[in-house]
Amino acid sequence: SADLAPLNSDTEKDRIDWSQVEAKFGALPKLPQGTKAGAVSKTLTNEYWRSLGEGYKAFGDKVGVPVVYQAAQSEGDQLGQLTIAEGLVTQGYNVLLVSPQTDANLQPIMEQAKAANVPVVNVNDAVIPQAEHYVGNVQRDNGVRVAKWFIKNRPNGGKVAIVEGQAGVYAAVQRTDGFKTTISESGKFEVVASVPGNWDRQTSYDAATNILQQHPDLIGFYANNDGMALGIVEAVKAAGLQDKVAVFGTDGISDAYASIRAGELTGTVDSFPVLTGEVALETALRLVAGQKLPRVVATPQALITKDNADRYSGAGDAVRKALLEDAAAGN
Amino acid sequence: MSDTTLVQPRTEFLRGFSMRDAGTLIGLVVILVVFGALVPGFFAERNLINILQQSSINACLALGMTLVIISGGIDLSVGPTAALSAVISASMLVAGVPFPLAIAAGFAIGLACGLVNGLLVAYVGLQPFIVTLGTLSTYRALALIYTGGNPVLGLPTSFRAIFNGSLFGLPLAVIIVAGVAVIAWIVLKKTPFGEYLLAVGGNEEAAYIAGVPIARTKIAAYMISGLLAALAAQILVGRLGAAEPILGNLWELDAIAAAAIGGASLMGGKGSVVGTILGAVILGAMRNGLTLMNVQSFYQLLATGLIILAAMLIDRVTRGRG
Amino acid sequence: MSDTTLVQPRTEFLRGFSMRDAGTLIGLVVILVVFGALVPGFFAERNLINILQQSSINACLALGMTLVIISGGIDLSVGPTAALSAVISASMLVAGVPFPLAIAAGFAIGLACGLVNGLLVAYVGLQPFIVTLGTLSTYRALALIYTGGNPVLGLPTSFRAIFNGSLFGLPLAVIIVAGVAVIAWIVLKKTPFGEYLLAVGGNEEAAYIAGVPIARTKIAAYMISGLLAALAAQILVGRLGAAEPILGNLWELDAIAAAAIGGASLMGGKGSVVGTILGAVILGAMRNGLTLMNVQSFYQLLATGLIILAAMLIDRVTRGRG
Amino acid sequence: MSVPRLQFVGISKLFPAVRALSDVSFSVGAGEIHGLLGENGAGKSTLLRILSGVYRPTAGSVLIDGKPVTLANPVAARAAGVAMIHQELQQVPRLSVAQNMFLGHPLTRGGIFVARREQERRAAEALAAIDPSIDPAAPLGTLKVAQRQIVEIARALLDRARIVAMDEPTSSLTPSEFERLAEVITGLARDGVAVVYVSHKLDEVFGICQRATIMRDGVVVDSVDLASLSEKAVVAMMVGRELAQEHHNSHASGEVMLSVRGLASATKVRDVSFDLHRGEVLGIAGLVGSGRTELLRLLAGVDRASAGTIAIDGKATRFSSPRDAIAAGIGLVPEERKREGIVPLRSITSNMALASMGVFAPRGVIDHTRLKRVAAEKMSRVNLRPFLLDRPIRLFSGGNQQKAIIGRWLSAGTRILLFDEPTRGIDVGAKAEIYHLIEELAAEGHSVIVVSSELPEVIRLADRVLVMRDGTIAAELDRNDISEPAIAAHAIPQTQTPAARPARH
Ligand SMILES: Nc1ncnc2c1ncn2[C@@H]1O[C@H](COP(=O)(O)OP(=O)(O)OP(=O)(O)O)[C@@H](O)[C@H]1O
Ligand SMILES: Nc1ncnc2c1ncn2[C@@H]1O[C@H](COP(=O)(O)OP(=O)(O)OP(=O)(O)O)[C@@H](O)[C@H]1O
Ligand SMILES: [Mg+2]
Ligand SMILES: [Mg+2]
Repeated sequence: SADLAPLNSDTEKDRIDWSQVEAKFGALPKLPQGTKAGAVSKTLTNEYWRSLGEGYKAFGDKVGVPVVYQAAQSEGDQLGQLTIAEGLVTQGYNVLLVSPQTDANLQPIMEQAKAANVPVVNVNDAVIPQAEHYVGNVQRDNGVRVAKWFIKNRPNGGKVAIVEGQAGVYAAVQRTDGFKTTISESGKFEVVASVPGNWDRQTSYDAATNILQQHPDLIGFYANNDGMALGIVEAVKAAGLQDKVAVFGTDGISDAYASIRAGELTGTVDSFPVLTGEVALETALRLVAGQKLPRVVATPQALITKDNADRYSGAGDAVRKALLEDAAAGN
Repeated sequence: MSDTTLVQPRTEFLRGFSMRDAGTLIGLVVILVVFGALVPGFFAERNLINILQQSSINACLALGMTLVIISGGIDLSVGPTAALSAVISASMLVAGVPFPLAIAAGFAIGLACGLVNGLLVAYVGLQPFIVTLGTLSTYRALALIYTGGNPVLGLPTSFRAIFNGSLFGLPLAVIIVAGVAVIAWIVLKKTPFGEYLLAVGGNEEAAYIAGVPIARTKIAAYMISGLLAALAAQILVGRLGAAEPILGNLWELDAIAAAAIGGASLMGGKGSVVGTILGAVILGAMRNGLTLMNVQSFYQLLATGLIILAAMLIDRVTRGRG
Repeated sequence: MSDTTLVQPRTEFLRGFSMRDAGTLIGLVVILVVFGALVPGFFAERNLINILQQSSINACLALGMTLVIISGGIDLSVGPTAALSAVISASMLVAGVPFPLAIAAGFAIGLACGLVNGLLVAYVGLQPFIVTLGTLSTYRALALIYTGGNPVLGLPTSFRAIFNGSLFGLPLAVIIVAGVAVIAWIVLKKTPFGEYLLAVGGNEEAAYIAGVPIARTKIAAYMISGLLAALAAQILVGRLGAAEPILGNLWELDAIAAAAIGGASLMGGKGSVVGTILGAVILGAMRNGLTLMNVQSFYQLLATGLIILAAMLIDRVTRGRG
Repeated sequence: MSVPRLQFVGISKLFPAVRALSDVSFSVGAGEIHGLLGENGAGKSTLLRILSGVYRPTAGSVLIDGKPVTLANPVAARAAGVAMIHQELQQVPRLSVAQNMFLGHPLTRGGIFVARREQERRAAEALAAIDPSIDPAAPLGTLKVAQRQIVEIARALLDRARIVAMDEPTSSLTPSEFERLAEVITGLARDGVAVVYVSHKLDEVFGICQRATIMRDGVVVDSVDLASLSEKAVVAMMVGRELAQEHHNSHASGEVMLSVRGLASATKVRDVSFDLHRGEVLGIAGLVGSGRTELLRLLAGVDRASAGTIAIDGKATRFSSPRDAIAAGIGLVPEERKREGIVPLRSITSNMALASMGVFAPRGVIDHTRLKRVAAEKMSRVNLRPFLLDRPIRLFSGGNQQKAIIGRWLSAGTRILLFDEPTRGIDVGAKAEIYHLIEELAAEGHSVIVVSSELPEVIRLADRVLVMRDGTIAAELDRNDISEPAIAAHAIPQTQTPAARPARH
């Protein structure tokens, strides 16, 4: 499979929605005795990745598969993450779930794992081009959803601004592009600024302050993650514009929910990391059991606002049910 | 004796504001003029205040960094020190501990972090760079472990008002940092400790022989740096309403850049409070201007790099072979 | 006069492997023993090879860093230099340029990046820390702009084999870096350039009067650092099969840590190739061991910080008041 | 008889691999000026550093007024009433003169602020005794070495100590400055202070000291009454042999090696022209600040000339760095050894070889066998002590460091050697060796320029003397005309302006 085309998780044709997996491939087959799974995360300093780990753990507990979940020491520690992944391969885990720092930094794992006959599932965010299996949401869709909210709820249009994640990171590029393209196509909106926030609250606060100072008539911000969005919220409040400026984040961390409920953050695009983790491990275990799955298993996401926050923030099963309903309804 | 009084004013002035500082000032003016010409509204009062506010945290750290650098050291651990101080103080606030106590605890953490750095440098005799590289990881890890990686939210609004208010139209943070700068200036120029710092960084052996308390001087420098990191943390927490364990990432680089642009020599024995403040404002003005110009992120990064180099070049040219 | 001959053999031995290096070696042994006791399979041949391989890139950078540090400078821009070199060389490969040419181009980029650093330090007289802080952003931005932020993929497999193969059961990367280390050792110990580096970093003024080509020596150090960053980039690209513009993030800190653990003094004039290699292996072994122990990342960060400090302490104790 | 003010009892000091002092005992009475004599490396500085709390003795004790004192650090020593002038200037260039003088125990207002004016006033008072022209508010780094040394001396006077230890306080001073210092020291003695005085200038020691202790290789040879001894006898005790009285021999030929015309620098040197012949030793005399050092720096390519030409063997050359000058066969033995001469962490061998790497590494790699052979040869020629070629140079005494620097040019095959104060801080034995060496070099066809503030030295060595005044050559004296009065007459400005005051930057 060296001739596998480089993966683009957003556009790959060989895909299946998470809600269809059981219908198409049946229940999870019986696993070989002693199956254990290793997972490598990007960082644990962001709630999103910790929640993903909770998902792995929850599903692992459910089916009796131990999961180790390790993370690099900091976001951006590319070689450290590679070291971790290599350690997991040598230690004989049966399947690997990896969320790479970058598109390339875990590439050697693909070969080592192949040699050791260990399937690798690329979970979310950065995309290893050689990945045979990917579980995650459509990054671009994040931005598109927020753009659609603006088009629907701000029919008169206006000025909007984007605060981007780290320069050059796939998720940031895709989300930004999705938002920018969609909102520009509507013709009524103007993206007056698209500046780097480096995934950092303070940087985003400062950037938002400056943008608001220059464009007091701004109607909305879109941020590539929730931490940045929460920084922007503070800047908007400090400028006294909380009633005029809508702020959207991405990820759906608990702080974002709290802020939405408090009426501060307008909304976030939740990509349901816990559920994603469950789906990813299930996918991985199906591969261990020998099933042939499509290359991409798409996981859900939803635009959360004050109106629907409760629907998506209940116990795991309730959310799963809600998302299954969404999937059935086709959004 | 009679001409002393005549010479006095100029000497006194030059002492406070050296040629080197003038070079930094020219750098700042050039940057302001360029952005002023390119960005409409750059000189709006509101925006100038924004620049000051956005520079205040870095300026606060950079002042502490300047003292450490003058003593011949460096403090890479300011960001994690700030984070550790912030999360502990914030969780006390959330738990209902009275403000003064919680803030004092935050400051105490900053001092303690500085003390550890200082002890390792001064008594154990390790290299400052590597000591604070080690504590950079250590303090960050402690902050993460303490919070489990989660931000501390739900701070009382009345607390936030302390560091987030305004006075005479100026943000309180700016006023606080200006006050710190004045104190730092006085400490450096007027007190024995200031002399000791310059002596320890300038010629440690000579300072030792002269009876300067080397270890105490170095430790004090690191403790001040830790304290100011804690202060910066309070300001930031007041502004953002949340204390994150990952707060202060890469702060050390900005602080060092501000100090160096302002004329501090990483070889020790040299540095200026006025210069450091100007250096911090240069960096702040640059970020502000680039954002207002909506420069794309790659090009912003490029501009950041080039402006640091340009600021150093301008400075180099204006002060000649110094 | 008579005891001179007696002292000689020991001196000769000490030249190649100093007391200081022995301290670092003890640090490494302690770490190996601890992990060996805690982690089953730590001493497996496969794992030891892994450690070497995982240390090789950092060792490669750290060797260049050591030379720069000895000359009294520092190079914070190694990561972005590697990234720029990687993406340019990789896109040439993808475009079908013959290997030797593309690799040479990558090396040329590394040399050019080092040259810029060196010129700014040696001729313009700016502080190394701040120069390379500026070029850190600048080179990174150039790499991002050149690629539009995207990784360069689809490198010919035959190219990857060059840096990714094995020889006598050892990864080629390890062998290459070992070769580089030997060359660096010879350069430092046996060539005029090595003496010049030590002299420039030890006392620039005296070196100047003694006819040492100060500027050329410094520039050469930065160029070597750039070249080794480019080599590290080739090794990494060979391993990853892709070149990313954000490759090499935070490499400078690891490289500096390895050099400092190995005995390089950031004040210049002092440093050891053997020590640096040992330092890089200490860091590599530590990461590897912590991972195998399945230590949670916050605690890994904590351990990293503490081990850096411990390594420096062990070293400090073993070499006494040196 | 009353207890001596200061007693050393059985002091020993071991450094790794070196026994610097063994069982040193002698005493100094209140009001006595006690000379401490010995060759380079004899252990004089080490003993005084023990007295001033910088080093701890391996064995033995120091008694003050009969009571043993613990001199754990410089602060304790000061508290015990000891003030010390260190051989190496111990100063912070960026602080002012007054700040340096009060460093470690500043005068304060209310215990919080440094009382600058008061410090400057008191500093000026202390300086006035020796050189009133020094501005106490000036940054110390802008002062010349000699002035910095005076600051160092004045600092010791501030302390009103019971014991003042002076380690070569006059190494950079002129005879007239010494005269004023002598008055100060006698004044101290009159007030009951015990003074320990180290100098290689025997005339000074004989001039002011009543008694002296002579050391050799870390042990006391004897404590003697100077009134009853000749200089020659003292020297014999110091070096352990009789030094032959040497006479000047000229090896100058008529062939011009170096020709300088209208040379000027941006700051100090103006319109200097002279010729230097093969085998000639050319002395340059002048007052401190007359521009001698700067002239040598121009000739050695360290500083750039603003006007004028330098021709070697008749070929005009331009130096843009010392490298060019070295390639042309010129080498400088600088005045400030620690700052401009040595690379402290490197070995004697490395320091020696620094200027001649090309010679030792003909094919890019250093031929260590050859390097060692040459180092051993050159260093035994200059009589390095201790003879440890691989030891970092910073661990050697000042005199031995100087020998390594001279060795540097010997091994570089330099044809024109420029010596700036070649025997500053160097003992009589080594001095004679260096004189002999300079003559040998001349005999071998080298050309030598010697800048010196010690007139006897100039007279001893020079075939011809140029006297500098205010940056230019005021007179040229042939061998037959060289005498102290003749030199002094030309060196001192004709109008009665105060002696060339240093430019400040
Ligand atoms: N820190 C040190 N470590 C090791 N050896 C030392 C140290 N300081 C001095 N020595 C050695 O101790 C001996 C005595 O040196 P010292 O400086 O006391 O001599 P000195 O009589 O003052 O010579 P000079 O006239 O050249 O100043 C020398 O051999 C010197 O190399
Ligand atoms: N590198 C320099 N930069 C600035 N000023 C200098 C420099 N070198 C010398 N000077 C100044 O030039 C003047 C001439 O000093 P120079 O050292 O040449 O005198 P000198 O006759 O050699 O005296 P000395 O015997 O004390 O060395 C002095 O005022 C000195 O301060
Ligand atoms: Mg001495
Ligand atoms: Mg001179």
